[in-house]
Amino acid sequence: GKAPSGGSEQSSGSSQSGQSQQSSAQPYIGCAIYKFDDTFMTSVRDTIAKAAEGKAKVDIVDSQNSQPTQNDKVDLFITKKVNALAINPVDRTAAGVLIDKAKTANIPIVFFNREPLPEDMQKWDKVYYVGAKAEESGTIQGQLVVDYWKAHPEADKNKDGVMQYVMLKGEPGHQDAELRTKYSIKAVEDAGIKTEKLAEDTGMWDRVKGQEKMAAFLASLGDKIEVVFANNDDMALGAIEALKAAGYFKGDKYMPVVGVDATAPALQALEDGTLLGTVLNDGKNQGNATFMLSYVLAQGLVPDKGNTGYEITDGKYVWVPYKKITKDNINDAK
Amino acid sequence: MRTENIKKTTEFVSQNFIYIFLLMLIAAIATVNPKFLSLTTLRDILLQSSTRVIIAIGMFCILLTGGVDLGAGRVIGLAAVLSASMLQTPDYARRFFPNLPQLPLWLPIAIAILAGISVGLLNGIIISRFSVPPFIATLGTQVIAYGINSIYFDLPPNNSQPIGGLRKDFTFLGSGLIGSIPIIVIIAVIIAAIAWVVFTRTSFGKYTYAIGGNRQAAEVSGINVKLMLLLIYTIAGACFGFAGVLEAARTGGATNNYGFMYEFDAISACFVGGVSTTGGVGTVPGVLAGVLIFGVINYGLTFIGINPYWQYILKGIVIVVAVSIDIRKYLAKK
Amino acid sequence: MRTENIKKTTEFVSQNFIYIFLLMLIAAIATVNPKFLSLTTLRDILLQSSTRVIIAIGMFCILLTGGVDLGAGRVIGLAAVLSASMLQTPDYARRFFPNLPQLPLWLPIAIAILAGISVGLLNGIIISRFSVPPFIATLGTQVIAYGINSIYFDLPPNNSQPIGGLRKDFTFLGSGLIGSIPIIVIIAVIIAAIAWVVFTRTSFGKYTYAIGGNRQAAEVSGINVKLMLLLIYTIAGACFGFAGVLEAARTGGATNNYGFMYEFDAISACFVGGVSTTGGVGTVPGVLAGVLIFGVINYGLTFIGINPYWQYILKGIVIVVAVSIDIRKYLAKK
Amino acid sequence: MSDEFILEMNNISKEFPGVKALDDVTLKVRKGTIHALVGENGAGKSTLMKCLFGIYKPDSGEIVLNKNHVEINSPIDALKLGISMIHQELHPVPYRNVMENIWLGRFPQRKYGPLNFVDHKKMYDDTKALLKGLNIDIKPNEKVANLSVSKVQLMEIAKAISYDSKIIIMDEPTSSLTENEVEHLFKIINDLKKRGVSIIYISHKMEEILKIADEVTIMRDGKRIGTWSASELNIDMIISKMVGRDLTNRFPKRYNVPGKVKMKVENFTSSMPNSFKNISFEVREGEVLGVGGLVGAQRTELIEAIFGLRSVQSGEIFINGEKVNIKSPIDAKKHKIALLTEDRRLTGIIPLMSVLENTSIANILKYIKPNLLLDSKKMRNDVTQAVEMLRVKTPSLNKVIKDLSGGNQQKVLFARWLLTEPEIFLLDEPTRGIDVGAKFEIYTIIADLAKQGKSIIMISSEMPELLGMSDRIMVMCEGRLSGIIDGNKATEEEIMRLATRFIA
Ligand SMILES: Nc1ncnc2c1ncn2[C@@H]1O[C@H](COP(=O)(O)OP(=O)(O)OP(=O)(O)O)[C@@H](O)[C@H]1O
Ligand SMILES: Nc1ncnc2c1ncn2[C@@H]1O[C@H](COP(=O)(O)OP(=O)(O)OP(=O)(O)O)[C@@H](O)[C@H]1O
Ligand SMILES: [Mg+2]
Ligand SMILES: [Mg+2]
Repeated sequence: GKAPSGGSEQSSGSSQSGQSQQSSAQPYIGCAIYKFDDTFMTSVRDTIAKAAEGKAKVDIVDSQNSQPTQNDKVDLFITKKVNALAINPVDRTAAGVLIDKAKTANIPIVFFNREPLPEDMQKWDKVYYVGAKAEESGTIQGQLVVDYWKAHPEADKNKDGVMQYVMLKGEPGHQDAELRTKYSIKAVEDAGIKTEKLAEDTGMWDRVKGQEKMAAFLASLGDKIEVVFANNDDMALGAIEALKAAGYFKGDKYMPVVGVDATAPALQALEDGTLLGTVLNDGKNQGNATFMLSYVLAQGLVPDKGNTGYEITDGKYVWVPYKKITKDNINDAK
Repeated sequence: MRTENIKKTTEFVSQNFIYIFLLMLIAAIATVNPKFLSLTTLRDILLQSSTRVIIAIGMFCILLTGGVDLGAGRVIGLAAVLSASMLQTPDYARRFFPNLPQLPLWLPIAIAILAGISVGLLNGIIISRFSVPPFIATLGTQVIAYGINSIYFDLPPNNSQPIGGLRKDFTFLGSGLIGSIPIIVIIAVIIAAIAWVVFTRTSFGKYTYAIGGNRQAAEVSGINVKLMLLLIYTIAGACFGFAGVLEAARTGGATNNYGFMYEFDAISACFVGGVSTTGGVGTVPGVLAGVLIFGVINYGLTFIGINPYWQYILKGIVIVVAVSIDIRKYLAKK
Repeated sequence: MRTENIKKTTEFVSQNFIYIFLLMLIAAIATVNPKFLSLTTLRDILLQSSTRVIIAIGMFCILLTGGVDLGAGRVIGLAAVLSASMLQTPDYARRFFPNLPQLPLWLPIAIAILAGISVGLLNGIIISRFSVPPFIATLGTQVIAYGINSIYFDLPPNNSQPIGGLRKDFTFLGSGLIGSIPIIVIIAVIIAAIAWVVFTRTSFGKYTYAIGGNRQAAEVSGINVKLMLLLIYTIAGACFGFAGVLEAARTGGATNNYGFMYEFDAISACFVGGVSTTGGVGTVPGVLAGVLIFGVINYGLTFIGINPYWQYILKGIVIVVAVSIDIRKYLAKK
Repeated sequence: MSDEFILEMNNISKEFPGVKALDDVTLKVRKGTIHALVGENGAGKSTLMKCLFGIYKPDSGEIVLNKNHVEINSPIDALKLGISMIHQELHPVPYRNVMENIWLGRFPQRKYGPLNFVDHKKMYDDTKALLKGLNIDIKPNEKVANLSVSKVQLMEIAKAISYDSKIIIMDEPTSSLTENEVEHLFKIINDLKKRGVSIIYISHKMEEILKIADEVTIMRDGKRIGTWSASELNIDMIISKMVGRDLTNRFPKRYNVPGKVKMKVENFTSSMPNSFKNISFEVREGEVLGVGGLVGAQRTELIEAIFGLRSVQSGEIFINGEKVNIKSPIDAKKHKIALLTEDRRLTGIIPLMSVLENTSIANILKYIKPNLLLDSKKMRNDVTQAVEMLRVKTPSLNKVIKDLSGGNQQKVLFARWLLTEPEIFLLDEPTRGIDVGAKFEIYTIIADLAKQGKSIIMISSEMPELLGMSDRIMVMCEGRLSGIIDGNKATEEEIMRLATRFIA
């Protein structure tokens, strides 16, 4: 069987020798992930690795959350003459330079999970994108809260008709953090609900910090808080720990908390009734679509629904939408 | 008479600046929001500072010898993941070890601490036996510890998913109360008290000061410096391991990213608390004050709702100002 | 005669271990995949090492004095964001300054370097004027620099979105070639050459060694130590600022997260290259070898397809082993 | 004298990269005797003792203690075997107090149940008793960083004695002590001898050797020249055996013709409360002004203040009649003042830099060529000259200075300041730890400098040196100037009288 001590074998395909297969029958794909210890991207890369088994050789590398490092890795792939690139950019704006590099070397390139700017996508015809619209995760969070708010009039604790919320942001400047923050609130307001931001602070995507910041919010704002938005599940779960310590989720003391990612512990929290909802980024389909697109491209073909299994919009985009996950549809995320 | 008093006061202030600074900080925050002066706030800050105290004390031992441990954070992450992976409730859906029987609570904790001890021992050997400077030795082992932790964390079926669903008896350690005092605070106080006794009352403590103050002096006085260093790094490793366990218990989960950069918080706290950067000088109460200063800043700035970016700037200024005033007392009066 | 030769060889190996180690590493990787020995590979590695060389040289100056700069990475990020924000193409949709006229190329670059110089100067003042230990001083200014950068990056209309759409003349600096040699490599070589001359042939260089070797002796010898420290931190700041500019040019974009943790790469490279952790010892060629060792490891391990987590472990082992062997030459023979 | 050898070090050899520090050296020490070890700087005395104390491991040879062959691999072993050592380079832990320094490694313990704690009270009392018994005036809980060099040395002596060892190695124990303190130390040593303790005594002060030693082993260039009973020897014999040639004069002939006043110091008062007060004096061209006094008399503070290293509350300096403002060594150098500091390790050598760089560092700006680079050829030439003139013993100019023997390091520092071509030379204990041969060389240089019209201010705690070299002697006591006397007419008694003038 699989030797666990070998870690996750990221170089999959027929040959485990790890190299120099590119000229033989199997196409060779270079794949760069923005950051290896990102929970969601881990499931995407696992899917890619699995999908590639027996079909192609895929080298998956870690960009360590640094765009310059990713550029270095792409240079390396080009030197190694991969047949296609599958890139999960660290910064969406950096895609332009990567496309230039790929174009010069004439290697088709598939971006996934983080959407490059439309003008960059237009630079070349062998550029594709697989993923969701980043804003959408925020929008769905907002909708989750709107649904709750409308169904539970008591959620407006001070009865002023305004939603008083606190926001736990991811790392400052991280594009997902900014977009989720912005679009979650936008969705609430678009639904005609007024909002008031009581506090906002950065939890650095981190469960520990989420918990600590929430404790401070609770101490200073107390019962004024009506909703907790967290840019991801880890921070949401941290916040829930802090809320529990302050007596929430016992009896009828409740606080709506929403996150993003649908991680395993988050699903558990949904079942427990502590987490109101989360947003599933469909890692399986993203991974599969990414692989299929790059696999087809690596063979020198033009991808279409027939050879990839996915609808291709505008000749460049495969949309794998986010899904709203609540207690009712947990199984969709398992 | 009068000038005598003024001189004595000045002397007192300069010797105890760091404690006075802590009080000033609290006063400043309380001026902005008087609610800051409350028992909940106190409890929250103590709670959040508890694991940090344990880490800072481990770091303190090392800094006293004139060394440093840049791997503390990664050891914390390793211990958190190890303990959490073996302490999930039997009915949790995504268990790390699906078929693991219910282990006695102490066993996974012991294993996690043992992992900390192993890394500490390895550091100790590299530093004392091979004379590698601590900065670079721990930088090396840090990367190794993270690599190992990530491989473990990535084992199927977990595949790098955050570990959740921890047993109640375990999380009780992190969030339970005895009377109205959090257990974790009591643990931290006990460890600090032990450290205080060790460093003021025992040969071990005084030898540590001597090694940092003048290693050659220690050597020619018949102290087994290499053995001492080995012990000190190992003890520190145990502290870090234990802190990792408590972080998992406190947040009810763990990922391989836990503890990232914690060493810097610990080092900063020690230095702000008057530990010398070259070793041989520092006290346990000083370290506690250092930890609390950061605890108060982190909590207090969020409490009064300061924008996270400004928090960074204020934090930086506080570090620099506090140390630059505190350092006066050591400067040779020329 | 024979033993004499053996002795000489041993002496030579021990004095030049780090260069030999570099060759051994290359040989080892080439054994696994002979294609590693190619001009493209060489160019890739040099390219990827270029900004690192510039950063490492800035760090080298500081390490020589017995100091350290933990803020290098954040300065790089600041300079990258500053320069990129002012060097976008006029027709780019999401410009940082929508109405900024086309500036001459040198101006934003100069502003970014000036920002680096300012932080360096601030460090220098805090360290030399207020005697704050460099570790803690730069830890403080680092947080401040990051805070300021984040605030700038968050300015509307940018709102923390990655900055892209950089001008061709700017990105040319990062990815253009002169003949077949990347411009950025040429820049790095020139800077290294200047540093080499400064540290072997000028009084400034000798003074720096003297300050690191024995600060008090340097003072008594009539060296203006405070002024020197001020200059050195400022020069290092300029190096970091320039490196930040090049990183932006090379990747065609920037975020406030650029440069994060780069200081550790630089410090590690210096230490592996034989710079003493206490100051006063080290050479520019040694630093170059240190940077290249990491360059070869990073590139080479990916090249032969080693799992990223195993890369961490190998990297840690390499650091420890290289330093522990290299350090032998300084150890007093018992 | 007992015939029984308590210690035999047989055929010890030790090689460092590039230097054969010990070449087949044998040393035999009798029980209850004082065995002096003498030799020029770099002869290998300290190295031999470090081999005995387990700091170095000899390449070959054996150590026999009480007729038993022993392996000494670390100071721990040595201490266990009843050997203790006062180190040439002092090793205090600066931020801890005196008692912790003395009992380091063997604190008195007190049991509380299963726990072992340090017994602070016993430690304090023991320290007090120890220091009192030795008549040393230091407080047990004083922080060591606040002690003067001589107090630290006294503390180290007390520490070495407190081990109750059978053999005590004293590697230049008197290098920072005044005559009084030396006398006192000799009393202590004689007491120890009576109790059957053997002492290995290293010193460059020949008078001390003859006064106290029973036997003398002379070394040269890492080899043993021989061992003699002290009664068979006189100073000239020792010197000729250790230098390998005759050295008839201890001090060079002086032809000093002091000229006009070069520097005038008026009303110098330190900004520190217990330091020097109201010091006024002058020094002429071509004059050697000796500065005598007990340790703690604030002589170092005074000349460091003149050099701009310490701040003053009031006072003025005139050079060539003009008032000058010296706030830092940089200013001092501009006015052609040089300072050879008291503590060569702390404020002198840059350990890991080469002899070449150490010699040239204070003068390096002179070698900047128009293209901003250094003229290394000229620099090397100048350094070579200076180093040869002072007969520095080093394998090459590229050797790092920390590998040189203490005395040779001192000579390099002397060379450093000579290269700056000073007109006023402040020397703080310039011959501390220097062998007689080199001393003569340094004295010759000082005399030469004076002859060239340079002004020299020389602090010294060695009476013969003060008397032999000074045109005038200024004596300080408790931070005050207690008198200036003519060098040719001065006597030891008069200096001592002045040095204790204000002591109640
Ligand atoms: N750690 C070392 N590494 C290399 N060479 C050394 C080392 N220690 C001493 N030496 C060399 O060994 C020789 C003997 O030195 P040692 O210190 O024993 O001389 P010494 O007789 O004590 O002189 P001094 O009277 O000046 O103290 C010298 O040439 C010195 O340069
Ligand atoms: N760094 C210091 N901090 C506090 N006190 C000091 C310090 N250095 C010296 N002293 C005090 O100043 C006094 C003078 O000591 P010092 O050794 O400088 O005297 P000196 O007359 O210059 O002696 P020497 O003959 O050795 O040059 C001592 O009593 C000591 O307690
Ligand atoms: Mg010696
Ligand atoms: Mg003195």
